[in-house]
This record gives sequence, structure tokens and C-alpha cells, in this order.
Amino acid sequence: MNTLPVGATFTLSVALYLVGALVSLASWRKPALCRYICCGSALAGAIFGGFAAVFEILQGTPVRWSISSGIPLFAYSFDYDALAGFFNLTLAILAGAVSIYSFSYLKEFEGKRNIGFFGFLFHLLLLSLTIVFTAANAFLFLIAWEVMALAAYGLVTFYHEDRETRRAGLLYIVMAHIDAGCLLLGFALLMQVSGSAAFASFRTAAVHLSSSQQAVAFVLFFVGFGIKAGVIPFHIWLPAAHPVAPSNISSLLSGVVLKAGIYGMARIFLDGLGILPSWAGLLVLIVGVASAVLGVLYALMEHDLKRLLAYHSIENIGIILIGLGAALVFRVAGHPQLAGVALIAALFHTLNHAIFKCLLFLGAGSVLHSTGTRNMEELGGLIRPMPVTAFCFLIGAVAISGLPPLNGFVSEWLTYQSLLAGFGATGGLTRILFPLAGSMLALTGALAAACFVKAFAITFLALPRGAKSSLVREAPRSMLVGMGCLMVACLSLGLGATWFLHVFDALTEQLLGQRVGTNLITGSGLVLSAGVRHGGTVSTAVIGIGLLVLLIPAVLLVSIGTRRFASRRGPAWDCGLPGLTEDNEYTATAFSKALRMIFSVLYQPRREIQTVFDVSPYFPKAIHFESEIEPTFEKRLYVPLKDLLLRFATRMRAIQAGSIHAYLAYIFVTLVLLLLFGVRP
Amino acid sequence: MTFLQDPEFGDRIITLMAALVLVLQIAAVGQRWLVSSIRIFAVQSFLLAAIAGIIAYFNHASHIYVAALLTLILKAALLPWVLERLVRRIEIRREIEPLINAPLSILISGCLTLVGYVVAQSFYHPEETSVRAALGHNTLAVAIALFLIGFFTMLNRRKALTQVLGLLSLENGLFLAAISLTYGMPLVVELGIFFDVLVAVMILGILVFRIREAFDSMDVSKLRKLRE
Amino acid sequence: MIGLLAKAGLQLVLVLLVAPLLSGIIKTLKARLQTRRGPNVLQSYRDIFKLLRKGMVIPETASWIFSATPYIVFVTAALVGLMIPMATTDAPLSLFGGVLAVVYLLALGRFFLALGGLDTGSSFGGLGSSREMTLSAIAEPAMMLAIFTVALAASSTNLSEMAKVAVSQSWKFLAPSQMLAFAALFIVLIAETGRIPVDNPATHLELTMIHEAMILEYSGPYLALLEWGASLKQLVLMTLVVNTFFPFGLSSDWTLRGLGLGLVFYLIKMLLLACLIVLVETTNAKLRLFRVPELLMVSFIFGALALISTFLF
Amino acid sequence: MILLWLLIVPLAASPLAFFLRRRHLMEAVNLAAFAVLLCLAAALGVRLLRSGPVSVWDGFFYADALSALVVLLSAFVALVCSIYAVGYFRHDESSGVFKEGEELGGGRAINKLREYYALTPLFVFSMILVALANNLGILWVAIEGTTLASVFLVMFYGRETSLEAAWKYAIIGGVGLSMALFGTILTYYSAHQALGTDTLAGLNWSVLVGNASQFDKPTMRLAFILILLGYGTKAGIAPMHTWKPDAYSEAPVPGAAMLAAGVLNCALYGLVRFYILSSKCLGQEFASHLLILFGLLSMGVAVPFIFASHLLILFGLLSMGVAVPFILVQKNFRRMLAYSSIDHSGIMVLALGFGGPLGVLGMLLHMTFHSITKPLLFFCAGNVQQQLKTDLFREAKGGLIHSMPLTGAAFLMVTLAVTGAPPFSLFLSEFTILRAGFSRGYLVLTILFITFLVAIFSGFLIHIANLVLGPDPGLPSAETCRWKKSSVVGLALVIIVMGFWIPAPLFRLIQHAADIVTSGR
Repeated sequence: MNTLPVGATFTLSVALYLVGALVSLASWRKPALCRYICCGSALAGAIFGGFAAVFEILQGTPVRWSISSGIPLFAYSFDYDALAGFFNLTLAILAGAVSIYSFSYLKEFEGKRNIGFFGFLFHLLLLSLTIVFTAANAFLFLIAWEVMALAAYGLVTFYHEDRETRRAGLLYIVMAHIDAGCLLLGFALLMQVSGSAAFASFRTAAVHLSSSQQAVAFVLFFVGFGIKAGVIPFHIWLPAAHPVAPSNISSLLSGVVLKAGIYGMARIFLDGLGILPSWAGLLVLIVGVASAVLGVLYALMEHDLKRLLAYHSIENIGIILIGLGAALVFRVAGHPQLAGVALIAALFHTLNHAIFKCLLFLGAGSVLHSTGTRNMEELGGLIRPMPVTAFCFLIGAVAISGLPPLNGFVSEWLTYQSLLAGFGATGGLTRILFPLAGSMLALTGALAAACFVKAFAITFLALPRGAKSSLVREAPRSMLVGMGCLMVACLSLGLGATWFLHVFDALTEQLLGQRVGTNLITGSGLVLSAGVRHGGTVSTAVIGIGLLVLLIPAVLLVSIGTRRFASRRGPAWDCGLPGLTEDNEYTATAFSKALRMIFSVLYQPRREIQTVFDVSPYFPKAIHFESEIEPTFEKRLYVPLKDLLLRFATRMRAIQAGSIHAYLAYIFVTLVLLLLFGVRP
Repeated sequence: MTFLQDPEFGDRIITLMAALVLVLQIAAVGQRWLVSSIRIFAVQSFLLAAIAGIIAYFNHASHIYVAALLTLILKAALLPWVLERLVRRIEIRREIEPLINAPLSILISGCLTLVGYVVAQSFYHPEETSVRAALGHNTLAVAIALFLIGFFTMLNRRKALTQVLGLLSLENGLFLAAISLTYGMPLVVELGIFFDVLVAVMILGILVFRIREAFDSMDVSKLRKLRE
Repeated sequence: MIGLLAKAGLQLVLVLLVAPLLSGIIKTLKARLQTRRGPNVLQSYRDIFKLLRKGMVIPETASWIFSATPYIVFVTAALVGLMIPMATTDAPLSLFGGVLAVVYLLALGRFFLALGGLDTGSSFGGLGSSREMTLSAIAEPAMMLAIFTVALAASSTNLSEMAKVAVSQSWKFLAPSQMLAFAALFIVLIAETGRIPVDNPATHLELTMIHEAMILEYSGPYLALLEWGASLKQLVLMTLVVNTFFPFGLSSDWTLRGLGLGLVFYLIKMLLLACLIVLVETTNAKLRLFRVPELLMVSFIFGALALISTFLF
Repeated sequence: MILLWLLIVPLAASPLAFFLRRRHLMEAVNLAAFAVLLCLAAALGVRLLRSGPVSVWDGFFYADALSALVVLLSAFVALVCSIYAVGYFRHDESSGVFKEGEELGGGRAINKLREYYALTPLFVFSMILVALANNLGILWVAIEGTTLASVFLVMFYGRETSLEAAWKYAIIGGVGLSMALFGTILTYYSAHQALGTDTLAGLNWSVLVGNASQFDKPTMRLAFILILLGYGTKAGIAPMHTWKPDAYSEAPVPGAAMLAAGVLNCALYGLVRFYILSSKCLGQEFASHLLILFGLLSMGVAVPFIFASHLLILFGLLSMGVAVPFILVQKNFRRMLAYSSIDHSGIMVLALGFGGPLGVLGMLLHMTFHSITKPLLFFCAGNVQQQLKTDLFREAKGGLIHSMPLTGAAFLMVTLAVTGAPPFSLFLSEFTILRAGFSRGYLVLTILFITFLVAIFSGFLIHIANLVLGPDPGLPSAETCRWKKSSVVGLALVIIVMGFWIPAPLFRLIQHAADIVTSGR
């Protein structure tokens, strides 16, 4: 294969991002022009980034180059290998869709907000993500990592007028800095063993790592990348930060920025730390299961559309970690083929989640754009004024619930197959963990389906609930085009999953030393198998065709009736009451009430009803209903810790109490102690 | 008059004077009157100048004479006069008492003298050094004690002026240490140090005056507004 | 390719015909057990054809999802019907969809049925959808554990492979893990097809109906499709339970003789299972909604025990 | 000859400014003097790189790479502060800040300015003298000189609190420096034992460093302790840091900036000189243990202070959704800067403690970048204080970005820079220090070091973000003064550029200085 211009297209895409950032910052005075520059250059950068990724995947061999940096001791070195190619492909698809979407989304900023600054941060985010995925030495990786966090902070607090946004932004940047601190320590530990900052040297030095050093490094990296990926104990910032960001940014945050944590784990666990012990893989698996189940359970209780989607990001990250954990366990148990399947399941779900989560956030964004509110209780009946948005949101909902024939189903199917094989491949008691993880995954899938039935139905179906959702227009054209591309990507990845698996050949060979991608495809390219002889097989293409073919007899059957009598429109059954109004509709809180009762142990629901009446309680003028679930992680873990630190700090303040005698006493005591310390022979 | 050349005699005189300086310093710790503590400082400075003179005389080190003269003029005469004038002009209540009551603070300064000796013994072995035992070697322990007790008086006193006195007695301790260890620092350095001490005291004097104006009392423990 | 299409067509016709018959039989059996004469066994055929010829009323508030739901429910149930082994071990489309595809296709049907219910804007639809999604969510893990137990024996989720392995090991169903898996799957079958302890199919009382509440607003051909789809789903699930746990009589090829024999055995087994269901239905009262999760928790425990016992015994 | 010019220029500027009486002339003299000083410092650096250490008057003034670096940094800080001072004092004069001082017996506004413009060159002169003095005694005298010059700066506004701050600064400074003097005497004694000379050269550093290994060990151990306590007080290391918050919040902002960025370097320069002597004499072990203890202590003390005084505890943020997060507001953002400089002095002492080529290089890099970044933090705080007429967070209603976009953005950026966020240069030095810590095997200490850094970052950013971001409180736009804007924007650009590109000669100078410290050539 002649060498495809990977380096050239990559540098072109980086240059476009840089130029785009500076030009949009410069042209902030003219909002209209600035909007086109910002979205145009981002789109161009994304397209070239995509080309670079595709060329790299086709070519298979990694491309390495480095530029001498202005700073001595540290060079900017890049290593564009298959893993970097895959994540850059994800970034390119999303960046392209979001920039198309932003063409008209930014129109509402024109009078009120500084589009130039937004463009600058947007390009900075894309640029830093590209570099994070391709950095070859720890120093460059850490700089890009923190610039990504800072750009994301700037974007999350773009509407910095209201307090909630500022607090969410600060929480985001503080947690991001904690994980940067963990990574800093992890890399320093590795560099101490390997001597140099390059990832390649980590690979070779991994064998010299003592088991305790490897364990400490693993924990540091897992905490660091876990915070960025929003894994369960550290997920606090995610449901706060993603909803308050502008919608096109929160889609990018949930789609790709979370995946930087997954990329880090893949790069370091599979490539940097050598063969991790099996307890590490199991820890990742267990944390994955916890994140998946708790993520979806918390999502069910939300009636703010974007917070619901943010919690679902936690759930899907959990599913990805299940795949990754299984891959780690298989690798140490000596089954590279199964590890390959599990890794493909994890990475394929990363791509799928990026696409349909971005689609859903863009859908929520256009709903917010048209109605001005994120609260589902005030929405309803939007399918008539916004048919295209509704259809895209529906496709996203079906995909995220993992229902065939879309892409969510394919990656969850692969995860099930790897868990099933896991029971056979591993020994001892841990074998039981895999099927249990499988059943928890099924629970998560079903709860996700319930959650998205609620989200879609309450927002789009039946009668509009509030004044806001009654007089509504469809989202502007470019937003629909943006969502359309992603919807098409969902469908094509779902139906054409088998053609897409070739992408993983080079990747699995590089990380696990065994080409896995193509041997999962059988049945003349239509059927996806689990790699085991007589193993489970599925073909979304045939399912899709089957569904269409069977549609014909159904339509024929219905036409018998409709030929004789035209279908009429009548009022729904209202038990004889004077006609149905929107008050009779089911609300989001009511829909999730059954689950709130069943999982009340987790939620500790609290309910408050005040009836306002003047004559007797049986004729209330107004009823005030308030229900709330207990945020266990904040209440049990973070708030006590905060109070502990607070008390410590208040005690420490007494040192600077203002009296000069006390100050002199400190110095005097130190002097005498040190003199005695210095005197000993 | 041969005893004038006899180093043994010089050594005895120096030790006597150093002991006297130490006693005065401990007395100053428990002192209740402002003016008398200034006078104690003046006597101490005079004794130090004398010690310096004697060491210069016996060791024929000319530059110590300059230092002795400077100490005599500055610390024995000029500064006490300025400070007393300052006290007479602004302070009505001359009577002061330390933060920690007198007997305890004297006990503490006793312990500090002990610490001074322990520190001096640890590194200064005049007996086996190759250079002939220079005169006034045993005053190092007194110097360190003077330094520590001076520090303690700053810590112990409420009045701004007494803190300045504490700082000056601290400087005296250093001057004595310098003489006893190495016949004083090189001349230029000696001059620099004297100049700095002088300017420091002048500035502290201005500050005391301004604090007296602002807080209409020299009590430093009132200065507590800047907290945390 | 042609052979595949022929087998699929035959199986489709077979499935479409047997499904209403089976639900008719269950209705009459239940009536007889309650000392009632009960409707004729072919009554469900007559209902479906009557409904197909009737006019349709669509609620004003409903969108295109309301009219798309019957098609999706019917089509997914029919497609699943082609994937499961009925008379013979190799089902026509088993290569293209294993047991996971079956479960998730049924979930797709349920997803759209719930949306259809909510689309009418009346609280019955919301009530039904909320309960349906909740209970199915609780049932999923138990079903998955049972399926895992069975799939592990054949180390494949492909239904034909599972059937072939089951047929080759005779008396396999007496193994404790199979028994526990059967119990777990039987409870899930009751929950999924909306039988008495979980949901009462024959009532319109808002306190107890789950499945009925969602299809309350449907009428005419749409209602026919939904009814047919529901009975198809019931047939599929019962066949799944029957052919994985009691596989004798499954012929290995599509010859006329094998097919005929397989079909006879299949019908007998289905009848026995129907009797078991009817027995459970008449002897139990309907559980309160928040007691059903405990029942499904029992099924989950059975599933877990089945799994552990695979490698303990 | 350059050395003499370096000293003469500030010395001449002081009386010149004093007698010129009119404000414009005084500002012009000040600016010109410091601009020339910076050029001379750069020239010294270049010449030194080419032809090695420079000395004049047979070794009385001696400049090697380390002192050239400190001179360069002091000159840079002085110039930047003088540019800012012009705008700052014009605003002060117009808003009548001096009135309160006048009632308490302070001078009128105009001779307050004369006092400032006369004293600042003296202050810079003594800082330059510290770097160039070869004789350790003169080094002590020079540092005492900086203290004396800056007491008036702290007492500048003449308010009650300024007097209190000045008194504490003078007394604690005096005590600290007397300990340093004692340490110098002991060093001279131990050198005297070995060299036996009585002349002035007996205390010259260039002479001492040659045969430091024969010094008397117990004396050098005591001398290093006293020096560490003495110059540590000037550098503001805990537990001798208590004067810093008061002095920095009371001094005028340009003065405070010079105190924070200038005197800190000089004190650490003195400490490094003695560290070289003692590490050659006592070996690596003793000195570094001590330094680490103090380094962490001051960071530890600084962290809770940054914590305590801001009560912005990292997890306070995480009480999302619970009752309003309890943020005990630091009453005064000027004091927050003081605690930040305590933290940085702690980091540098810790780096010096880690030692080894990486540790020392990290320390010098940190000193350089800190001197460049810290003044901007003070300028932004100064602008905000002058706009809001208060330095209390409570009274600042936030949303400054609307009325002062430039200062607001610069404030956010420099907060990230000062607390070591990666795109900026301080991350580079902290990364080097981290690697030094790991390579010396101090695993637990380095983890503690990173935890402190993260804690300080979050405490700082929370306050500044609340101050800068937020709804528009409707304050009048305050970005009027050309001088203040140019100094803030100019310094911000320098900081951004330093994040990506360090001028090669500067880095070679730093490496030479690091070689001096490690090998003591």
C-alpha cells in the first residue's frame, strides 16, 4: 500500500484548527462573518482530520514524527497509530456534525454573546483533543490534556451569568485538575522507571516495573482517567457540567471529551503498563457495571432533558468499561482472541455512543432552541411542529437502548458475547462475575429503554403541556442537517457493522498482537460472529431486510379493512369526562414513579404535598407537590469530606491571629529546637 | 604596670565583664521601669566596648579599636539618649510589666543561658585549635546566651520601645560573638552592620512615634486588626 | 438461498396459523377449568378477521407513531417466529439472529408499543406503558441469566446450535441447572406474555391491566395486528421454553416425514405447556403491582442458582 | 564595568527623583532608570555567557550566572512595576486614598509620591547589591537594606493597619536578619579556621567556595540552620511567614509586587549561596532534609491558609444539589496573593531540598517563571481593588468581566498560570521538580506536593472565577488608564509566549546557574 498522506492531512487539520481559532478570535466584532469562519474552519479541520484517520486505518502502519519545541528538554512528538486513528475518526465525525449544526445554532448568539471567543475555545477544544489522541510523549499529552480541560471549562461556563453554570464549571475544572494531578504522578512514576517521557519508552520499560509500582501506577491512572470519563464514584461533575454548556458543546463533551478518558485507559493499560494483573481487569469490570446500573437508575429520575442524557453518558461509559475490563482479564488469562473481541466491543461502543449521544444532545439542543426550556414537564406534543427533530431523536433513542437493527445493539451484542465467553475462559470464582455482569447489562439496557420511552414520549408525543411548547417552530435547516448526518451514521453503522469491523484489525494487532477484526465476519460479509466456532452469530442487515419484507403481509392485512371504511379521527376515550386536556396526560415523574418505588432503597425518595384551601381540606384551592430523590454520592461521600476539610481549615486559621508576640514565639521555638537538633554530635 | 601586657590579666577582666553583661541582661528581663531598662542597655554597651578595647589592645588588632569606639559612641551614649528623650516626650506611664511574670521569665532566661553553653561547647573547642588560644574565647557562650535572652525579651514585652531594646541587646550579643570568635568581621562589614543597626533603630523610632500617635499607647498587643 | 426462503415462508405460515389457535386453546382451557363452557377454540381467528374488516378510529392527539406501532409489533413478532426452531432443529433465520436478537427484537416491539400507548395522550396509555416498561426491565436480568445458563452448555447463543446440543444430550433436562433455568424462564414467560399473576389479559379494569391499557385506543385492523402480534409473541416465548428444555421430537432436517413428526411432537409439547400456564393462572390471584418485582426477584435467584450449579454439579 | 553601572544607575535615580518634585518628572526618571537597568542586566547576562564570571574591584563585586539571573529578574520586575506604578498612583491620587493617612500624621499626597519614587530606586539598588556582592557580610547588609527601604513602602498609606503591618514587618524582619548575621559570623569563623586570613577576602564567596570542604563541620551545620531561619524569614517560609499577608495587603500594589517577586529572589539567592557552601561541606544529606522539611511546612501552612483564609475547600464545590455550598469567603483577595507567594517560596525551597541537577534546575526555572508571572497577579488585584474600592470578596459582587474585560481575562489567565496549569511555563518547572522528587525517591512527599498544588489551584480558581465571572453589576468601565492597560497586556503576552518558547540565552543562563549550584564551581 503506497504511503497515504496521513502526516500531511493531519498537519493540515491541526493548522486549520489553529488558524480557525485565531481568526475567529480576531473577527469577534463582526458576528455574522465570525460565525461562518468559526463553523467553516471547524468543519474543514474535521474533514481533514477524518481523512487522516481513514488513511491511517487503511494504511495500518503507525506514522511517527516530532517537532522541536521552543521549550528545551521537551520535544513535541506525535505517534499516529491505529488507536489514535480510531479516536480521531470519532472526533472527526462528531466535530463535522457539530460544526454543521452550529452554523444556525450560533445565530442566536449574534446579538448577545461573543461568537469570536466561542469559536476560539471551540477550535482550542478540537485541537487539544486531536493532540491528546496523537501525543507520543507524556509532557505533550499532559499539556494537551489540561488545555482540553481549560477549553471545556471556558465553554461550559459560556453562560456565566447564572450561578448554577459557574458552580458547575468550577466543579468541572477542579475535578479535571485532580485527574490531571493523578496523571502527572502516574507519568512521573513511569518516567522514573523508563528514564524518558516517550510512550514508546514506557512500553519497553514496563517489564522492569515492580508489581507494587505497577499497582500504584494502575490505580493512579485509573482514578485519573476515571474522573475524566465520569466513572461512578467520580461522576459528580458530569450531570452538573454537561447540561449547562451550550448544546452543541455538551454534545461534543459527552461524545468525545469523555472518550479521552477511555483513550487514556486503552493507551496506558494495554500499551503502557505491560500485562496488568487480573484483579485490575476485574476492578475495571466491576466499576463498569456499577457505573452502568447506577447511571441509568439516576437517569430515570431526571426530568431535565440534558441532565438525563448526561447520566446516560455515565451508563454507556460503564458499558465500555465492562468491555475493557473483560479485555484486560482475557489478556492476562492468555486468550488474545477473546481479548480482541472484548476490546472491539468496548471501542465499537465508544464510537456508537459518541454518535448517538451527540445526536440526542443535538436533538435536545434544538428542542431547547425552539422552546427555551429543558424541563420535560413543560414540553409535549413537539412531534407535530418539529417532525424531523423528533424522528432523529427517536432514532437516537432506539440506538441508545441497544435495540436492533441499529448500532447500539451491535456493540452490546459483542459485549454479551465476550461476557459469555468469559465464563468459559477464566477460572475460579471470578467466572461467576461475567454472567452476572451480563445480567446487569441486560437490566441497564431495559432500564435505558424505559428511560428513553419516557424521554421521547413526554417531550414529543401527545398534547403540549406548557405554554412554552405550544407555539413552536421546527429547528433551522443546518441543525437538521447536522442531526441527519449522525442519524445516517447510526443506521449505516448498525446495518453495515460487518464492513466497519475491518477498522479494528490493525488496532487489535498493535495492542494485543492478534488481528481480530476480519475473522469476526462470516457469511459472505453479512453475518457478525463471536469468533468462536458454532458461536453466536447475528446479522443486523438480514434483520433489517426481514423487518421490511414482513411489512408487506402486514400492510396487505390492514388494507382489507381500510379499503371498506376510511379511518376517522375521534377523541380518545375519556371515561365520559368532558374531553381530555393535557392535564390528563402522564408526566415524567409519574412515569418513573413505579421504578422509584421499586428502587426506593437506592433513591430514598422524599415527597411533600401541601394543599392550599380556605374552607375545608376536601376542596383545595391549590396543591403544591414536591418530590426529590437523595443524591447519595454527594450526601454520603463528598459533603462529609468537605466538612472535615472545612473544620481543619478553620482551626488552622487561628495561627494568623494577629498578635506579634505569637509570631515571634513561633520563630523563637523553631530557633531553639533547631539549635538543639543541630547540636547533636 | 606589667600586668597591662599580661594576657592572663586581660583574659580575667574580659570574662568578668562578660559575666557582668549577662547579669545585667537577666536583670533587664525582669525590669519594671522603662527608663532603667534603657540605662541597663547603655551600661551593657559600655562594657562591650571595653571588652572590645581590651581584646584589641592585647591582640594588637587595630580594626577592633574602631569597632569598640563606634559601639561606645553609638550604643553607649547616642541611642540611650535618643530613646530616653523619646520616652520622656510621649510616655506618661513609665511602668511596664512583661507578658510572662518576672520570676518565670528569669527562670526561662536561665535555661536559655544553659542552651547557650550547650551550643557553644558543641562547636567551639578553643583548647585543641591550632591557633594560639585567642583572648576572650570563653565569651562565646555568653554571646549566644545574650542573643537568646534578647530574643526572649522581644517576645516577652508589651511595649514597642522594649521590643526595640530587645532587638538591640540581640545585636550586642552578635557583636560579642563576632569579637570572641574571629576578632570581629572585616572592617567594611563591621561598618555596614553598624550603619544598618543605626538606620533600623531610627526607623523603629519613627514607627514607635507614629504608633503612639495612632493608637495613643505604645502597647503592641493592641495591634491585632490584621487577622487571618 | 431459495431453500432458505421456502423454509422461511413455510415457518411463517405455520407460525401465523398456530399463534391464534394457541391463545384460543388457552382461553377455552381456562374457561373449562373454571367450570365454564368458554369460547370456541377458533374464536380468536374469528376475532382477528372481524377486526380486520372493521373501520378504524384514530385519536386526534396521535401522531404517525400511533399508526406505525401495530406494524412494528406484528413484524418483530413474526420475524422472531422465523428465528426459533419449531418443528426442526434448524430454524430458517437462526444463523442471522441468536437468542439475544430474539430478546432485543421483542424489546423493540415493546418499546414502540409503549410509545403508541403514550401517544394517545390519555392517562390509561401512560399507566400501561409505565408499568410495562418497569416490569419488563425487572424481568430482563432474570431472563438473561436463564439464557446464559442454557447458552453456556452449547457455548453459543445460536438457537439452532442450542437445540442441536440439547437434542444430542438426552435426559439433559433433568440436570438441576436446567430445572432451575426452566423455573426462572417460566416465571419470565408469565410476566412477558402478561398472564394472571403479573397482568390480567382479559380485563379493562385500570387497577390491574398493563398490556391492555396500551392498546386501549386501537381499533379495527390495527387492533387485529396487535392482537395477532401478542399471540405471536406468546407462541414464540412458549416455543423457546419448550424447545430448549424439552427438545425430544425435534427432527434434524426439513424432510416431509421429519417435519410432520416434529410438528406433532411440537404441538403436544405446546399443549402441555399451555395446560401448565392455565393451571398457574387459575390457581393464582393477580399480584399487586409492587409485589411483582419480588416474584421476578425469585426468578432472578433461580437464574443465579442455575448458573452456579452449572459448574458446581 | 557593567557591575558598577548596574549599581550607580539606581543609586543616582533615587536623589534625582527626590529633588525633582513634579510627578511627571519623577515617573520619567523612575521609568528611564529601570529601563536602562534592564538593558544593563541583559548585557551582563550575554557577556557572562560568553566570557564567564565578571568581577571588579578585585573581587568585591562578583557576578556569576546565578547572580546575573537574579539581577535580570529583579530589573525586569522593577521595570514592570514602575510602568504599572504610574497608572496606579495617578488613580490613587484622583480617588483620594491618601486622606486617611494624612490625619494620622502622614505626609501630603505629593510628597508621599516623592517618598515612593525616591525609595524604590534605593530598594532596587539594594536588591542588585545583594546579587553582586561577593562578600557574604555585604550580602547581609544589602538584604538589611532591602528591608529598611521596604518598611516605608509598607507604611506608605499611613493607615492604622499599615502601621501595624510595618511594625510587624520591621520587627520580624529584624529578628530574622539578626539570625542570618549570626549564621554569617559562624560561617566566617569556620572559614577563618581553615583559611586563617583576616583580610576582607576571608568572607568572599568565590574564595570560600573553593575550599568549603575543609570547613569545620559542626559550625557549618549551626551556620546553615541560622541562615535558613534568617533568610527564610525574608523569603517568607513558614513558620516565619506571618508578616507576609499583612505586609502585602497594606503596601501599594507595585511595592507589594516588588516585595513578592524581588525580595523573595534575593532571600532565596542568599539561601542558595550558603546551601552551596554547606552542601559541599556537610554533603547533600543534611541540608536537603532541612530544606524539604521547611519547604513542605510552608506549602502545608500555605495550603490551609489558602484553604483556611479562603475556606474554598476542593470538595466544598461538590455539594451540588445540597444546600448552598458553604464557602467561607476569604475576606481579602490581596491577602490571598500573599499566601500564594508563601506557597511558591515553599515550592522553591522544596525543589532546592530535592536537590540533584533536576531539583536545582526546577528551582531556578520556577524562580524565573514566578518572577515573571507573580507581578501580573498583583496588578490585576490592584486594578480590581481600585475599581471596587475594596479588597474584600464580600463587597465584590462579581461580574468584573463586564466592566473590566482586559483585567478580568488577565486575572483568570494569570490565576491558571500561577497555580501551575499546564499550558503555562510554571507547569514546566513544577513538572521538573516532580521528576526530581521521584528520581530522588521521595515518593510520598511528591504525592503530598501534587495534592497541595491541586488544592491551591482549586482554592484560587474558585475565588477568582466568582470574582470575575457572573452577571453585570453595572459598574462603570474602568479600563481607562493607558499605563495600567499596557503593563497588564504586555505582561500577559510575555507569560503566554513563555509557555511555548523560552529564549535560548535565558535558558543557557539558567543551566549555567544550575551547574554552579550543583557543582559549586
